[in-house]
Amino acid sequence: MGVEQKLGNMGVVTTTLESVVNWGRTNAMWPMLFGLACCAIEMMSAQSSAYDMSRFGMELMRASPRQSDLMIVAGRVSKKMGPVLRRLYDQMPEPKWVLAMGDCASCGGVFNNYAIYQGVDEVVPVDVFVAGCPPRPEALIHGVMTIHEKVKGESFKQYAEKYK
Amino acid sequence: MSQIEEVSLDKFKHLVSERALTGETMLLNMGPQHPSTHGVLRLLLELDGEIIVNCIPDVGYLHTGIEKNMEAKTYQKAEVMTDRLDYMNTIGNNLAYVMAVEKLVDLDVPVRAQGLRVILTELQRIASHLVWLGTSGLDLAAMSMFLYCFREREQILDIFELVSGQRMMTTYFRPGGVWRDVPVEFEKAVRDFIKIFPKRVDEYESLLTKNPLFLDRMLGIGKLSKEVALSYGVTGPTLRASGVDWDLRKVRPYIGYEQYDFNVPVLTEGDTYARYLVRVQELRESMKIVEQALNKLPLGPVRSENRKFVPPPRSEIGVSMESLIHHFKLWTEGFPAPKASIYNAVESPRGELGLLLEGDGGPKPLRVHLRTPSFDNLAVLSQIVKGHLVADLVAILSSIDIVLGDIDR
Amino acid sequence: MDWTIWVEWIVKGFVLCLILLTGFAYLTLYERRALARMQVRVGPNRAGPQGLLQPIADAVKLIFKEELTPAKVYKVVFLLAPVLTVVPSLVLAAVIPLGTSFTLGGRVITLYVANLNVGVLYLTSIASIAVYGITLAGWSSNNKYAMLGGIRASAQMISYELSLGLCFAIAIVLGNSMNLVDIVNAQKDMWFVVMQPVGALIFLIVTLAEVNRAPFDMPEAEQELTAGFHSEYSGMKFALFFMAEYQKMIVISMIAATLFFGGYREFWFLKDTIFSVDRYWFLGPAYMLLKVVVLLFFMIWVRATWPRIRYDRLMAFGWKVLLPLSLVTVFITAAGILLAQELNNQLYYYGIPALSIICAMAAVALIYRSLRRKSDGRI
Amino acid sequence: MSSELIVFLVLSLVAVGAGIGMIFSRNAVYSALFLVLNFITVAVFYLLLGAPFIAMSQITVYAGAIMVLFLFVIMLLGAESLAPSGELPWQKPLAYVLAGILVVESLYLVFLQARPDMVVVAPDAAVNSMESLREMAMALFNQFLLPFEVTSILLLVAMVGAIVLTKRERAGQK
Amino acid sequence: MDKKLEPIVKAIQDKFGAAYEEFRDEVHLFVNAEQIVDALTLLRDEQNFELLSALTAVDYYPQETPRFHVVYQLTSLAKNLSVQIRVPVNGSSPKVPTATRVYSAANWRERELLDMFGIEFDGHPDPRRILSPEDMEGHPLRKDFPLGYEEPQFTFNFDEIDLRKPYAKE
Amino acid sequence: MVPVDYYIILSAILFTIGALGVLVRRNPLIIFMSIELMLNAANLAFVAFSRMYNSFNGQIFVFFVIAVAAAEVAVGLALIVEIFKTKKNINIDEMNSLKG
Repeated sequence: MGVEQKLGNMGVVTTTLESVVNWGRTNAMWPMLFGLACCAIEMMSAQSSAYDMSRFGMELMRASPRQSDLMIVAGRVSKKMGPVLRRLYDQMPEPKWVLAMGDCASCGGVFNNYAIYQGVDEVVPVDVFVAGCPPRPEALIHGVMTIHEKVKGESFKQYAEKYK
Repeated sequence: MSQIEEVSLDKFKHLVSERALTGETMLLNMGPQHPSTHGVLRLLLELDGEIIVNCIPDVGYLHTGIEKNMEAKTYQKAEVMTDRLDYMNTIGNNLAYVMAVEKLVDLDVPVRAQGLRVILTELQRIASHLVWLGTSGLDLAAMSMFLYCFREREQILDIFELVSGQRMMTTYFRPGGVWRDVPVEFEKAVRDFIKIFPKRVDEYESLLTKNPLFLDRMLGIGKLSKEVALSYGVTGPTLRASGVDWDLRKVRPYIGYEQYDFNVPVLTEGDTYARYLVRVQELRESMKIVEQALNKLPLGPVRSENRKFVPPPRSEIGVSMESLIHHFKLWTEGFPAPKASIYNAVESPRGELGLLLEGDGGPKPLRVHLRTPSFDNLAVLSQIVKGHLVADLVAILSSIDIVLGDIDR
Repeated sequence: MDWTIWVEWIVKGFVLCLILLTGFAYLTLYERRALARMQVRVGPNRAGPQGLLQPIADAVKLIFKEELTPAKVYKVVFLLAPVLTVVPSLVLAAVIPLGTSFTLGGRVITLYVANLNVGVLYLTSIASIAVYGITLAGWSSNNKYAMLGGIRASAQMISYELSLGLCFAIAIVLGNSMNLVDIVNAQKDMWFVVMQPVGALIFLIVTLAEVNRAPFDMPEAEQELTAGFHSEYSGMKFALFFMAEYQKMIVISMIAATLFFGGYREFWFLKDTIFSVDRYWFLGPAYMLLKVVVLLFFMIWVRATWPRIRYDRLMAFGWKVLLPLSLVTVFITAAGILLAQELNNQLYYYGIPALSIICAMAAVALIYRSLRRKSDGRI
Repeated sequence: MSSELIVFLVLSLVAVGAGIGMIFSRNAVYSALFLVLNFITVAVFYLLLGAPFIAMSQITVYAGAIMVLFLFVIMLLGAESLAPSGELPWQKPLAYVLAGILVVESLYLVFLQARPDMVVVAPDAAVNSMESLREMAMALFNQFLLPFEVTSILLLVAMVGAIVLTKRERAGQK
Repeated sequence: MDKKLEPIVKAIQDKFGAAYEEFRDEVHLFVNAEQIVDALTLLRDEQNFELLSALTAVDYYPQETPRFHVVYQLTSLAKNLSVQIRVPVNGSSPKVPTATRVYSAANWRERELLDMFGIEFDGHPDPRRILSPEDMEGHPLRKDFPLGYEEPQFTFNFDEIDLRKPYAKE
Repeated sequence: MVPVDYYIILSAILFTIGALGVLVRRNPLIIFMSIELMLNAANLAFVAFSRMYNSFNGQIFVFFVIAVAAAEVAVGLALIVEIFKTKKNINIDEMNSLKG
């Protein structure tokens, strides 16, 4: 994030560059393989021929957090998994986004009990929640599109302030 | 990714060999987030070069507290939990649960409902095996396999959606029958599937079964003997690949499996290739069952008429006071079940899915225990991977077809 | 020395780098689209018309991504490794002739950067040092998976280099020169792939291993080692690895085309027609491009269909099958040429492909036999 | 000063620097990398001396095979840095003294026999042609055929030796 | 009861003085904790019950003696029979000898019971928690362990819960 | 226009560095590398002489040296790996007994 921070600090806000960068980020958002439970199967369905996330340049599921931009938390996060999830999130380089896929990741879903985090936003900051148990692949793609919208509205200045 | 790099040896001291303590062998942490552990399984590997000396599975990263949660719900409402148990086999889990409830309260099920249950359960078995085939192809880097399998699975999910409105978590089976009758398009959808699927299976086989690289990865890897398998409680295709002819659908027929003509594929070698072949043959056998069941499917009610346990149809509620009361009672309070315990097992795609259901006389179960097949199937992993390479571990793990939701519950 | 030579070199080198860089970018798109078609999908089509801007989007994203340098790495080597991987892949292309020559302002400009008399040796030597980047990346990351990836890479490349060298030897013997331009011109009458199909096949297999492509993608075997040697790399550093891999694919396809598929030359049966490169110089690069695209398609096709070979099998395959087979083919080729020349009988030339194909079939039969023995009579 | 001399001086500085770096690096991997650098500069010297074949062999064999093997072994054994041992404390100063004597002696000998008239010019086209390679090959396979064959046997013996040394009996697994 | 099962039940009853219960054709035998390993060994070796289908426990809290039943569900593949053995265990320091040496499957199942119910198994080779995090306190499936219900966030109570919800920071 | 003497001097310096490395380092791998450096220095001298006398013999010698070095490394590294496996240590000071 070095470049942006400097640009932001200098007050040089080049909108064109910003929009190009944001366009690049939305079109090459590599998701991290983070399947946990049922939703992971629907996430795989979203990758498959019928829905084909690769259209958005998202077929490169990275196994390493170091190379991924988007963490799709697909499924329930147990108390044992929470620290691992956080650690993976910390290993991802900026800028990064988190999509909580499904009810369990969003709010605990039907599992309102001792074992499950009531929403993954207790562990990592979440950008978009996708409802459904599990959400249909279309819903997931809609969630991704929503993140794209969000990314398109971001400016260097915000980043510079965020990571100061 | 190995996220928890610092493996503290103290906890595992008694499980690794002495060489690990001197640093001669390497401890490698695989998971809980790793592309080929099929979910959140963590494997602690003790490696000599790339040869596995010891493999210590660490489960529980998906522990959901389903059993505890089910105790807090009434018999009807607890059913949704079973869907999320083994998420590849949602309908099969429903089946195990509703059968257990029916057995506990002694409820009979109409014939048409039984037929529908058979069709959907077998379709679910096919879908589950397709996910297995696809992901195990992916594990061996045959990535096209994955996409082809998911293409067919999509078709099955469409059928599920047609009958229940949901793709995966259908909760379509209810104690005393099924939720409602299937729509008219159902038959055509299933027939379409029956028509194309056998050809597709041939296609898969032509990609893998005789492929020399695939054979090389599969043959003689991860041999599991009959005795070890039984001692570890391994069931399902994994057990049948080791030469034990044990399929609950055949030996203790339920929901009318005795009426259908199908074979139980049994192989004796017990290696990954045998497990692969058994499952691929099961795809074809399940197809046969679906076809027969569809041909035999009678007309008639799909829910039991016993109003003490089964809510009346919507249309009656507006007309009959009694129905309204039943409906109200059932959905607010639930139905009481006797103070007794039953154990009911069905054959899931992964093995014996048993359900120990104990009632305490009230509307909520005292104890629900889910005897999930993956749990025991995974336990045997540390026995069969010894002496193999890391790459083989991936093949073996995919060949025993575990689902973490099934293990951690 | 004439300063214009320097200018020419610099311009040519620059153009070559440019070709490789854009080639790399669009190869990623080509691969993604082709794979998608084979897997009944669509592939990237949102960034720009038909997804044509997808590589640019990837690049922009990676440039503006945070560069993480994990705490425990060996910093200098960690930074050096991506560079060490990219440079050989760029430098390799310097000796490959992309066409004949054309005249510009009275000056004959040849379509290669350098014409070394030891061109083939140059290729082997640069290919042999290409492994450093990957090995060092694996080591310096201080991560067990990366380390295993690095170790696998070095072992794999050392093993397959021998067969690669022997395939080069086949081309040298057939072309009677170590100069790549001479080798290409020697294929005017007949491509070497016809003379020595087994040699070409071995070469193609070995190159798959050399560029770590499926089914030989051991160093990054995703399902076993997560991301292998580049597990800890992010942003541009990762992009450099990515770039190196794809550039190596392009370059190695160029080499394969040069050594066995007539290089920039036309099909041998078109040699005196209007389609000959001797007639129009610009056909040379066009033929080269065509051949490279076809060879790349072969690599992508293999990736879409074949499962990954196991690591120890890969080594065994290299040492026990490919090496003996390539030795035998070298011997057959040399013997055939010698006999044909000494006895002045052209028939011996026909013996070269025939005998080598028989040997290759014997090797395949042996592989199947070992599989059958392992299968307890199941196949 | 001609351009070649400048190239020579720069490269020789790099070579000597790499050599010194090699023996004084704490980390064995860095040592190996310095040695690779040294080998590559020496390969450039060979090119300057008009021996492209030797230069390429140097890179292929030394940099591409031998040093990769070294790296491989260092990584495999995890022998990047070993603790220094306290034995023989007088050895190091003595080594420096001896090395100084050696370098002085050899320089003295070179200057004693100095022949500034013998210069190496840039390799001309004739040396760089296919013909020179052919001649060398003829020499190698005619005049030096016996040493050549002996070398091949030596390599074979080394190969067998390496396999025998590292082969382990592994129970069960083949 | 299945005809084939009768002699087996008889043998167990005679040898271990087991109580016997039947519900919907399912046979439950009650065996003392000390004798369970012998009973399992006998069933496996002499009566072909090769498969330990399930091993679990039931908590009858607040009843204290016995508070738990440890349930062994056995299946005979050769005879196609099932039988359930129950071992009553008291609430204070529940202990049962391990069945690991009879059925390897018992290893993980007993770890699960240790984790979920706090029932200890004497002589277990690897007594660690299996499903819960290592640092967890209590045993979730005991009836006195709270479910851990958290109030769901709706529009009307959003702000109130929002204040105490432990959101993650960047 | 580089005098051959310069190459010889460079060769001598490199050789001395190699020799020094053998003497001062305790890690057998580095000692081994130093030996390679010495061989290399000798090769440089050979090629320089070959150029000086316009004869291929020097180059052919270098060719043989390279081949022998490869053989030496293969066996030497195999030995080091074996020693490490049995002794868990490759410090040269501790390899003072013939017993394994």
